Amino acid sequence: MIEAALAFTAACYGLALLLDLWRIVLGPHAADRILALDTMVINVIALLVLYGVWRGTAIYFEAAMLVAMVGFVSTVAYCRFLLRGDIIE
Amino acid sequence: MELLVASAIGTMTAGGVYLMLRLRTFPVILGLALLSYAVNVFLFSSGRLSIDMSPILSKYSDTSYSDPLPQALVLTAIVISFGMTAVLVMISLGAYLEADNDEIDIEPEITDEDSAT
Amino acid sequence: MNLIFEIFISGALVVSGIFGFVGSYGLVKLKSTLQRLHAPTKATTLGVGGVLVASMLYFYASTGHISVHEMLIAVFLLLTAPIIANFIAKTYMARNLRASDLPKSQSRKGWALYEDPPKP
Amino acid sequence: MLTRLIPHPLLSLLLVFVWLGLVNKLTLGNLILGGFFGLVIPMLTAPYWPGRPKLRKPMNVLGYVLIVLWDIVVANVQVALIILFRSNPNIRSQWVVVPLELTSAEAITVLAGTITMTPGTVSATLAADGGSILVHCLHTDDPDAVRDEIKTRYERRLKEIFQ
Amino acid sequence: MSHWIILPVILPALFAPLLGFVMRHDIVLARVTSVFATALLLAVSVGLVFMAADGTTHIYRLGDWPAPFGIGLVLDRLSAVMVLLTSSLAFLVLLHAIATGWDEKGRHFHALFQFQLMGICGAFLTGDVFNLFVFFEVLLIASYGLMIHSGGRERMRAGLQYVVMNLAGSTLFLFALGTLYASTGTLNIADLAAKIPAIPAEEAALVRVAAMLLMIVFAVKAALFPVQFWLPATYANAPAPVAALFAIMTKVGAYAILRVHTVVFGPGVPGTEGMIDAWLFPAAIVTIALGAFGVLGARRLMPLISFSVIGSMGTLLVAVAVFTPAATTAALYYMVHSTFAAACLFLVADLVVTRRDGDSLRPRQKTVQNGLFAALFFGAVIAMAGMPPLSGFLGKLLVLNSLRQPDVMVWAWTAILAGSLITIVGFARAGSALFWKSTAIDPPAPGPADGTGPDGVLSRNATPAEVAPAVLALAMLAGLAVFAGPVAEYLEQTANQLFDRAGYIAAVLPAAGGS
Amino acid sequence: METTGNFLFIIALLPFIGALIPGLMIRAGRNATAAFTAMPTAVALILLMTYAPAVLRGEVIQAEVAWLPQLGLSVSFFLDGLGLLFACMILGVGLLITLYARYYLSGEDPVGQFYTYLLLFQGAMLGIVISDNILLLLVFWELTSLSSFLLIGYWKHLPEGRQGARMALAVTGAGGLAMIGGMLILGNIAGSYNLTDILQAGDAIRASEWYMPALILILLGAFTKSAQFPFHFWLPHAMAAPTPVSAYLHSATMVKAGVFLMARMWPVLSGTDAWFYIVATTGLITMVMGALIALFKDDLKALLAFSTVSHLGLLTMLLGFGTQAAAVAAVFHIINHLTFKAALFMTAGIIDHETHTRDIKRLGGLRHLMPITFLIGTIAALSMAGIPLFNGFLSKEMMLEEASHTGWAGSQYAVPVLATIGALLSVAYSFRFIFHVFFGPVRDDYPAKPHDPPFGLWAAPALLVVLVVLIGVMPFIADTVVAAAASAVTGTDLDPHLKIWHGVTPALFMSVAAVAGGALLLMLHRPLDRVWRAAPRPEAKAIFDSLVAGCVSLTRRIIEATHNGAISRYLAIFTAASVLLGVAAFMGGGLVEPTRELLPIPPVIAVGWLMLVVATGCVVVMHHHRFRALVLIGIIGLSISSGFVYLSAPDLALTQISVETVTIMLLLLALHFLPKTTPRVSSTGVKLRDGVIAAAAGLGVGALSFAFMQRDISTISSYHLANSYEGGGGTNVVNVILVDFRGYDTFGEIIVLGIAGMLIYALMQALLDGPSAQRLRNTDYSQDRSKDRHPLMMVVATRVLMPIALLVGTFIFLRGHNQPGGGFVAGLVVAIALLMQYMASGFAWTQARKRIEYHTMIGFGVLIAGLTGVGSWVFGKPFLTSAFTYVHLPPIEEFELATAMLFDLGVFLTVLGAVMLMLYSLSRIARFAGETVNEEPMDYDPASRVDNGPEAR
Ligand code: NA
Ligand code: NA
Repeated sequence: MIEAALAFTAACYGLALLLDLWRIVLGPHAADRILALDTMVINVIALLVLYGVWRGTAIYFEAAMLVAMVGFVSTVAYCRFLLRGDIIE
Repeated sequence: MELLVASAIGTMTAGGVYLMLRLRTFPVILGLALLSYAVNVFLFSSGRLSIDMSPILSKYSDTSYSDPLPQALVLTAIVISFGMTAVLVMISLGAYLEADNDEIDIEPEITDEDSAT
Repeated sequence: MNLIFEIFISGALVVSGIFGFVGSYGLVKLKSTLQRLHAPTKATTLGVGGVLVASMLYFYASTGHISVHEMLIAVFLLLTAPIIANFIAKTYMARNLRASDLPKSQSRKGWALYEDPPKP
Repeated sequence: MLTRLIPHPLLSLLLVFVWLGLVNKLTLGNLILGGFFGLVIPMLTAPYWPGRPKLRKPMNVLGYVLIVLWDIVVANVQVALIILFRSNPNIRSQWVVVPLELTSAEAITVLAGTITMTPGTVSATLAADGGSILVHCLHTDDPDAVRDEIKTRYERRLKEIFQ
Repeated sequence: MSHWIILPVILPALFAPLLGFVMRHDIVLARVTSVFATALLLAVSVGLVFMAADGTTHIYRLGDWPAPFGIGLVLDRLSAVMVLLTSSLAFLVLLHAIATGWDEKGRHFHALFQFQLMGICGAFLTGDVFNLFVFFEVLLIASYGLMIHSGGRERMRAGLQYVVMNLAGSTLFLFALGTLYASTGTLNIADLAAKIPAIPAEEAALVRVAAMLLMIVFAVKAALFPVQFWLPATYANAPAPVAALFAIMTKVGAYAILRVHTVVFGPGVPGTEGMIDAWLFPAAIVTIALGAFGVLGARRLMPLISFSVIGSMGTLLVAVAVFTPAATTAALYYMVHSTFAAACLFLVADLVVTRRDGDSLRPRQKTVQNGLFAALFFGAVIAMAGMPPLSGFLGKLLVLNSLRQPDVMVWAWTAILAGSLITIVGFARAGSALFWKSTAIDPPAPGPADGTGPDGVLSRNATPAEVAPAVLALAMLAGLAVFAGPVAEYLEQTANQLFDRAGYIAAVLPAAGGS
Repeated sequence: METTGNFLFIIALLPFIGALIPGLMIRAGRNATAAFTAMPTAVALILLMTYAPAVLRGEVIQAEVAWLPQLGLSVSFFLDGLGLLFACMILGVGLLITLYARYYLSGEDPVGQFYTYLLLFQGAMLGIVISDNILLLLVFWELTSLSSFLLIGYWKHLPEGRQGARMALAVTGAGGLAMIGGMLILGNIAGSYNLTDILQAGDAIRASEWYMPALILILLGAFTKSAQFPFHFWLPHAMAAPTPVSAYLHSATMVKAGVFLMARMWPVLSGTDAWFYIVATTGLITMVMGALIALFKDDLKALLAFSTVSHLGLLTMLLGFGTQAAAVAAVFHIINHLTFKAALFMTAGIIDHETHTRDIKRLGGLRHLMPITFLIGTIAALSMAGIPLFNGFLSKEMMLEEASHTGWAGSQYAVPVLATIGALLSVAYSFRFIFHVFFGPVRDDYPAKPHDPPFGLWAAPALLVVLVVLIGVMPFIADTVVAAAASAVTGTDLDPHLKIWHGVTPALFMSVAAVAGGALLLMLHRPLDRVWRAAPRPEAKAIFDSLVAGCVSLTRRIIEATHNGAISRYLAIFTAASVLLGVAAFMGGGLVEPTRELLPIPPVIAVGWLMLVVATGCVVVMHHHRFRALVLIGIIGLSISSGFVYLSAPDLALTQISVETVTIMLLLLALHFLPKTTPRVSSTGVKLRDGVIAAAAGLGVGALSFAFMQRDISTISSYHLANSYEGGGGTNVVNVILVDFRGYDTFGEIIVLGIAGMLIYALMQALLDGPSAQRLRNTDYSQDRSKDRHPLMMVVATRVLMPIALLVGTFIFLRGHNQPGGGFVAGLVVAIALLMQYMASGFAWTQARKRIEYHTMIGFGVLIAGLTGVGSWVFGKPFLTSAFTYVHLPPIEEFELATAMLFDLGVFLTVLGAVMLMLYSLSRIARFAGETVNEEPMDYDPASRVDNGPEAR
């Protein structure tokens, strides 16, 4: 059962990633792209955790944690760049 | 899987090379960044691909592991290329600020007079 | 593994998958940027949450230890998602809307995006 | 003295929990280590967090968190339904201006965060003096109701906690 | 195992952070320390040359891990010679930089300088190809810093190009190393040398690609056609003492070709037999031609010298390309010679150009001490163009003499001799314009007290300390000529040792028994 | 009895030592300088004379020390008759020139330099004639080119001097280089570079298939040096030199070097048809042509120069005949030519010195004004004309005699007739020198009032004309010298007897015809001169100049077209070359059959692949929008990191994602100052070219990786897996490799980072000190900015998030040895944590609250890592040998202490320091651009609203 659920969830996230990609490529606004990239990051976090469950290992936790951190930082940075130009003024 | 990795390397290399051949610093930096991604994956793939065999030794099971050496090499390469990219970014900024344009080519300076007769 | 656990885990996974998908679907479907902003920030939070719950349950079920580090990711996302949404919204507004397009602020100063903060 | 040593006790506590979460194993050694980091790191970062937010009723925090979590679940379902089943022309997005009585920066942040995480609303920006908050609402027919709900359901509780 | 071997890396690696991060506000202290560190390095490298002189190949196993699993430093005659060459050159250049005040014109000169030495010495000493890459990067990044030292518009743009070119080169290096590891499973040079000859040609496609890509990588460093384009702009725009130090940088490329393509892919390896020479040789010929053309056609002094460096690299690589001990002996001698010759030229050029309005080869007001500079320039040019009595002539004769195989002789001799002629004519024109024609123009009016005129042109005499490094370099060249016999003997043994693949393998991998 | 040759070293060395004297002596005055400069020459001459008896007896004096045995180059000298003759000439005339120059040079000329150059040149010449090793000979040969370059260009202010010097250098240098080739071949055939050996190997050499190339190359050297047709043109232009130089170089020394070489190589190279036809013909043509041109030169020195060309042709022709008698004649003429030509040059110099002109047309009548000069000049010129009782007559007779019975390609008359014409022209220009300069009416328009010079100036030529007469009258006094030299040339014992009267021979008739014809020609000079001037003829200098100019502009065009500063093209070439050579290499070898089964492709992974590929494509397509490209790069980084997770490389995933983030931060920071879009400038053609190269590179690299991924190989890393825990004390093998097995790599790597940080800082300083600072100040970067700078929400969230991030960094650091993580990633995570704080409240505010010396941090990082490595020396272990132990403190569970962790701490600090220093530098630049420092952590703290009293909405 878990296997099937894992497969289903993975498929969902796979599709989600494609949709995110679609939005990043098409935009039209910079905000859309940033938003879609952030969504992509969050979907990837989910996939990483999912992969850990699938493999039964906690080895990928740090990766997920780190992706979450850098996802936040880079999204803020992209926005700050557009808002203020200098991201660490 | 191998085909995906190989084609990904190829795509990034092609993209990287194309951008590296542009005439402004910024795309060149992007191109070199892409190239460094490509070469990192390439170097990694020299240890062959494996799934769920992370080279973290496990006391409990007698599993096989993926080749750790290329991974270590890639880590080193990533760090180095990070340093290099940072320097490149700064130098290109410097060049831009000095010259007020971010062209990467040097216009040859032709002097009117000949050097010697 | 306990069937109850299997059911809960599978349920959490399926919920997660659905919300994960919906978030991105909304991103594509909705017609304005500000609307799109609602889709992923909300749906993906529960999406990731579902996976994390599944993971915690799974590791508890398979090893007997309570695994809490999944919580950290959840906490982190919960703390950061509003900031991200706020920034993206501002990014959009700053580039596409003028102060006059927005309702008036109901305090002494206008919206921070368009108006300098009061002098201390 | 103690404030210098433990400038933000709640943060310290949070860090101990985070540490235990990171190592994912509750042992004495980890607790000691976590405690150590819980002391040291806030001390190091204290300059960046001047002042200490006063919590009047810390016990109310738990209630607030549970309400918000529940609302988040509900929000997700609602938004999912809107996204999946409502056609675009039928989605009526609105701006909602919420005047604030809260004056603590921490409290305002929590409120804004809560707004973003709950049904169909995103806090888009604050007023330059932090006196009101601009909320974008994905779909509503009654903006005032949305404002009132925010004020009663969240701001009131936060006011109790922080002031 | 002697810790001496790693000192050329550790000394600068420890001094550099001190210089860069602790002494960065005290130029006097930094200078004293830097000179001390470099002198120490020089002393150590002299010791290493003697240590290697008995023909033993010393290995230093880092982390006490056995080869090929850990990284090993290998000290043989070749690496010892290269380290000594580096440190003695560095010493001269450092003195010049301090005497002329170049080191004060930007931040961190001394730290970068030591890091540069560390990278170069590390590259010469390592016995591991990936580690070679790492030290290439160390020396490169330090060289980027030195290249743009003190800034300026042209220098910045040229520095940018230099960085970009080398980043591309480094990327190719990694592609090559990936291919090499993928096809052999090892990175240790001795281990590669043991394994690759066992690969028959029918299975050697990947190894061949690795060998070829490595050659291109090294060729970029060595400024070999068609990847030499970067050099003139870089050297011409670098601060002169840096350009002088860079004289060793091209040699790093040549060294790497010698080390890797002789020991690993050298003669008698079935998989790569004849492949490298087939490309390297004609490329080197063209390089000679381009270098000579550049010397004749250049409009400015610094590019002119840069092109002469390219030409000298062509000559050097022609000798390398035939992969015989005799030719390698010649190449090594020429390498030592051309390093000092190029450095000397750059140092002299610095003295002149800072006293002139730019380095254009047009008659300008004559500088103060025109005669002295002319004499120094004449000496340096004689060396670079390969005319007696300095070592260039002997180097050229050695190279010519070693290239007597009928298939290479005509091309190599024609290129080298014709190249020399063009170079001589080019230099004569340049020197005539710089020093002779200028005498027809009145000397500049006496400048302000510190001798700096408008546009930063110096109008004061060069101090003895400023002239000394160039004179010392000339003396080195003369010494190299006078003591050509003993030097060539050491280098001959060096070349023989280099071609003794079995000996190298046996020394590095005792278990392999040198098979 | 063998005479020891050790003096030869001294003789060879003396001029070079002497060259230092003028530099030391010049303050002592001109006389002292000249006197002391003469000393080494005189001493060398005396030493040489000690050998003369032995040499004239037929002994060969030898001396040798090894120099470069690997090459067969030794410092070996030998002195035989030929060498002795030349050495005497070089030193003897050298002495005279020293004397002459003392009076000739004006007070403004740098005399010291002159004597230095002169002695250098003398040493080089001397070396040529006594070298026993042909490589050594080459050394001296090239030295003559160099030192003559200095001498000819001595008057640097004269364009003719500079051009003449360069021309001489180019022509003789070219010949010298050809000769190097020839000599190396010769040595190769003979198996030795020693002349004594080579002279024995004549038969073998002439029989060798390499004989022709060697002959041609060596002759190129000789002909250029001796100004043989068609290389004769440099010599007249070398006349721009001061007259003492001309007298020395063009009578006795430099130009004779070529002749000497032909004489030296005569036993080896001569005697073949090739030798005869090349050498004799060239000589003959040169003789006639030189003489003809000389007749129409109005410049005294030019006349003498072309006469020199002509006489050199004569000598060359004689040597080319290949007979012993011709060789004897050549040797004799060498002596005679030296005496009269040096005297003539000095005479010309005196005239120039006294009248301030050398133009024959402005002279005449000097017989009365300068009687001594007239006497000297006339005797020398008559000798040159070959008038009996002067030595020139004797050798010319011998030449005509030889010519009279030399056939050329079946013709019996070609050589004799042409030789006679040559002699005739020679008479004509010699007479012209006498009559047009000294005879005729005294004029009143000389540029200066002429009178005889002081004794010092005419002493040297006077001595020479004494010799002219002495030999002319008593030729037997030269017998021994000529015999010794001729024997040396021919390699057989000759005993010629030089006589005035040879009887009535064809030569006598030819001689008479020459004198008569010469006199006639002189009488017809005026009309002939008009014809000559009107006749079109190639001007050698113009041809040479345009040749050089052509070469310069050709090379310049090649160089400037190829090295045009277009790095994009260099890179295109580099990439294309890599691809082509890589493919070529690949094609040359085979590939084993694939041994690995391909792994399956899960759909999600395929999606990841698609993300990466699409993002890459989009970056390429959209790169003109720089910000957009950066967002897309984010996707690529994310995909790769996830891929690493999937492919069992968690450490790589951590590193990749954090590095990528920091890189994007830096790019964003830089992009703030850069243009936000890239203009579209590439033409379609260029894009196509780049596209093709890029596609080829991508295809090549992809195919390469695909090829090896399908094939198994055993690698050394099994050792690392096996020893990581036991030997390295860690279960994360990648980390153990990084900090232990290959810690040295990592050491290098952190140094790269440290340098990067430092360099960026240095660059920032340089920029802010330079003109960019102005630009930064004048550019307004604050357009279109939103007004909230440090939004409240971000600031508050960071207060919690940053400590958490720091904790995560610490965690990743501590467990890196056993689980994914390590010092590097930890450093980046902490940097990212600090970055959050900077983004929230600004860099300057954050810095002001807590000053962290990032420089010091890097320094400490590198030092800690380095000293950790050095620490193992204490235990007698190599650099970076690690140690670890497990510690057990009772209430706490066991934990590990490892030196590798200390090393990793060095890594951590360096990484953190470097990243922060980069951020610091960029933020400094921003502040220069007008960024202000905020006082408060956030734009506005709403808490202060309360202080402001009740709100008024
Ligand atoms: Na690393
Ligand atoms: Na160890």
